[in-house]
Amino acid sequence: MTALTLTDLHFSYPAVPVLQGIDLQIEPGERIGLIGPNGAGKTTLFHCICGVLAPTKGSVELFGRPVLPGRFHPEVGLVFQYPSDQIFSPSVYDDIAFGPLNMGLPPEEVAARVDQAMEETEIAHLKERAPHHLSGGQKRMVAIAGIRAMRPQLIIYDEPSANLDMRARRSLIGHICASSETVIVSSHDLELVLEVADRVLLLDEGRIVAEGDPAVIMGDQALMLAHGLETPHSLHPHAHVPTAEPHKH
Amino acid sequence: MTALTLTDLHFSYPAVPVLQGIDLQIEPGERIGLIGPNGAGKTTLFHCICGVLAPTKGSVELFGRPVLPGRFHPEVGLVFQYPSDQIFSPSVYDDIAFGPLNMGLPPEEVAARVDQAMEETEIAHLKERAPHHLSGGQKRMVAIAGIRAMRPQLIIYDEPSANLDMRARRSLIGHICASSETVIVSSHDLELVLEVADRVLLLDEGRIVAEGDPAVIMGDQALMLAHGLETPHSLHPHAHVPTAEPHKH
Amino acid sequence: MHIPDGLLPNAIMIGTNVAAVGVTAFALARIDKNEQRTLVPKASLLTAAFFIISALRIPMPPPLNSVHLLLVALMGATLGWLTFPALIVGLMLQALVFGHGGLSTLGANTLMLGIPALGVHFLFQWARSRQLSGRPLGVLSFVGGFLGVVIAVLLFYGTVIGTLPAEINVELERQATGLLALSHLPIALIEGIFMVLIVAYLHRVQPALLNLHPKQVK
Amino acid sequence: MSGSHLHEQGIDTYAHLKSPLHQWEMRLKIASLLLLILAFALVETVWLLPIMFAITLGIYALSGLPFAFLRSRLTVPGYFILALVIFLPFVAGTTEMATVGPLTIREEGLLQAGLIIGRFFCIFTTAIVLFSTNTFLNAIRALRGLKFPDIMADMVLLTYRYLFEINTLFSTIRTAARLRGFQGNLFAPNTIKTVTSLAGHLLVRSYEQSQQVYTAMVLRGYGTDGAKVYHQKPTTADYLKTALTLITAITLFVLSQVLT
Repeated sequence: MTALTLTDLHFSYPAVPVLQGIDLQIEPGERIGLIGPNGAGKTTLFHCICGVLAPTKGSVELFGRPVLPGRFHPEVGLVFQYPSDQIFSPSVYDDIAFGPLNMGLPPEEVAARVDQAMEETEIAHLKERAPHHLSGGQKRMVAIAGIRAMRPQLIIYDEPSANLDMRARRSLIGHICASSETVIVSSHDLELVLEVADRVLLLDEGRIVAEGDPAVIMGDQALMLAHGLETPHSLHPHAHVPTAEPHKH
Repeated sequence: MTALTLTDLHFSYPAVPVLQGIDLQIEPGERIGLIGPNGAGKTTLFHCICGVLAPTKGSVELFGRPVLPGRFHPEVGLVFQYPSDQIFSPSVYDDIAFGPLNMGLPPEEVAARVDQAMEETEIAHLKERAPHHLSGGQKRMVAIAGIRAMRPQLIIYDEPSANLDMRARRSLIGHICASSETVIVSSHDLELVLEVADRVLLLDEGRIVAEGDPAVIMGDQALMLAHGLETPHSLHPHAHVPTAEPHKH
Repeated sequence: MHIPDGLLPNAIMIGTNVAAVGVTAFALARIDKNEQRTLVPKASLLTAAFFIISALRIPMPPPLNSVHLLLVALMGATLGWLTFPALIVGLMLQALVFGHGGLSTLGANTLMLGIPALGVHFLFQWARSRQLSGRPLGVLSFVGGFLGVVIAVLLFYGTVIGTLPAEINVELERQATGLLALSHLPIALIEGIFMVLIVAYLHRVQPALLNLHPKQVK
Repeated sequence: MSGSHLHEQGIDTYAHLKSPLHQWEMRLKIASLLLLILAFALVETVWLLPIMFAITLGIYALSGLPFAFLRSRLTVPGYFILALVIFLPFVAGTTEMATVGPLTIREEGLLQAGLIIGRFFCIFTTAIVLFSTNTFLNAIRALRGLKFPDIMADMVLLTYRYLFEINTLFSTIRTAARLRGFQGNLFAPNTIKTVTSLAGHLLVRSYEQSQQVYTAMVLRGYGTDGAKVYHQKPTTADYLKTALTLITAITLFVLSQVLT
């Protein structure tokens, strides 16, 4: 059984095609990196996988069961790009308990899950704090804990390192690498993708235009350039980046 | 005459020291990179330079004249981290015209400046658009145009590449490198700092702990690590990054 | 719940507009000019947020099916006197951009929501002076939220029914107004509970929001 | 639980046509049409309704706005006012006109209902012409020229600007809540609590953003009073249109006083 199977997935807004036929299989435990320019369809893809959007054509199957749009699927968790879009409760504890409570779990189970999620993300000391007063790195971890407490088998991270400083980014990378769930990470931070992903997908204009070993795909300068991307420096040690293009006046 | 002179600059919130004695001279036309962990005091420093915050001690001098807190100083422009906070008018044109109008310029001059700023940032086609319909990269350029239309001699960019995809980031780098103003760029994107800066400052805990040639400062692994930073990959071609630290459970 | 164009007789239409403009001018005059500027973005973005929240439908049992929050109490507690300019701006946008409400009845609609909001503002000022928190603040919030709706509803139906031709039986008018107000009791209850919870939320997360009151011109 | 769906279509869609109403200097147009609206609102006799309709429809036809647009804007508020006055012919008045089953239609009530609906139609339609024959931004600019206080104009612009942004934010937060199992069920005990958290969060975020916005505005000279608003100079045609409208409004007012 695959963790995720997408079959001929299409999604369009009226007159605007976004996803144009995506076929994909992800094995349980795999860590997938998703790269591509803004507007390639990454967020739409995630919303289809989570059942927020109904595909206009094709299907989404999660651990052998179809994803029904509009239904609650606790087996998949989405970590939003901006943690403030995701954390809204008046305390860290309340926020992490939100998902488990909605799952209808008994109170002891909720408490146990919250405690474990806080421990995994190393934020137990923030328990009573208002999320609004935390640093960017702490908010990110609270958002992740809120997802983890639902014990999803697939976690999707949308630009997880955005607005993090290096310490927070490093601990995020550590966290993702240490977790055993199936993971999809979309990021413009290609060095991060290189560190966490087993396999990389290049999405552009609603299609997967390349997939394979991260070092191979991201090391392919011609391919990367053709889709508005740049080879990460760590794969490209000798030639220095072109200095900025001459600016037109 | 220097572009910017900071003398023993201090700033504290009640009982919380943020800037703890900053001395700095920037020459006209220099491009400065400012690096350091979150909470180092970067944004506070910028607000002192622009006259939004009054230093608790020390002074700020801009092109030979003291910065008076609370006054309008069109000779310095600050590009915010989140463009949506900065583009506050309902249309792109109105937004860019806001600064020049407040400078009391005659209408033809305002129009000429807006047109020029839009041309420099290549957004003339967005003139009539509503800001909330723009992409992240377009918003960034509109925010920059709104600053440029005031013709500041010093432009400060706070995390300019945050949330940009690579195409937008590349054109931003081109834009910064092509401009002739004095520039300060603060960023966690060290590769960007390496590309645009002549000189780099490392700020931590409200003090400048190191300054000098970007490649030398950012290439100093021990120094960088001590302040929660990592040497950028392009300066560090042979040793691969340590794989993520083992995660504590 | 908006009084549409065309409904009000001359005297009421002119009177409410004059009164609303007067109260707004008074509200603005109480704030010194520099303070006004700092308050403009706050009041504007909060007005936008109130606008969005008030459009939210909260599910209810039939026959109501869903209700909208009126938010008058919350506006009063956060914006104080600025509720009046905020209401004029919000209602103007509502009339112009979305075609709800009316232009000639802007004053009447502003007063209908602004009067209870201002009442709640005074209630909260008293609470601040007593440094109320916890349960007493909760009780006060509930009373504010509940009465906010009741007063606004009474003003609305009072105006609508009271301004209709005098040939209608006075006793019937009074009964109809009471009955209609009574049918809004569930909404008032919901709004009271909402007010308790949101005041607790803001108190914890961003107390400055409950204390936006500008310095007054001496 | 569902939220608002803000639609921008309508407001500036027809702002760039070239009708006599589009080409009327904004300050004069606003002042004239507002006076006309006032004259409509002050009419207290049904006998003037045909004249009012003629004036209103004439203006609408001149504006070049499609009638389908008027219909789409009228629907919701139209039903609303209908619901408010529908009972009038049955309860108000003493002169019985006809009997429908158990109900008696009375003349005074019928006339009153007609008057209210007529006034509503004319005011509403004229307001649509007033604000759809130019961009919203130009209308606000012109309002400043008519001594509408700056502070209020600034508030209108900022509220309008951030309305859409905050709406997007709200729907994002609601999606996040749904993805963590929030159904918005009436009978789920946490529904009202969650709605409150979402609303509170939105207010806190808006408040925090407003502080950034304020800083950004000050850094670009907000409050320096340096800005001047420039208006185009009215032409003879502008003055003619204005005079014509004013005469119409005054005539209507006088007639209404005489007839009442």
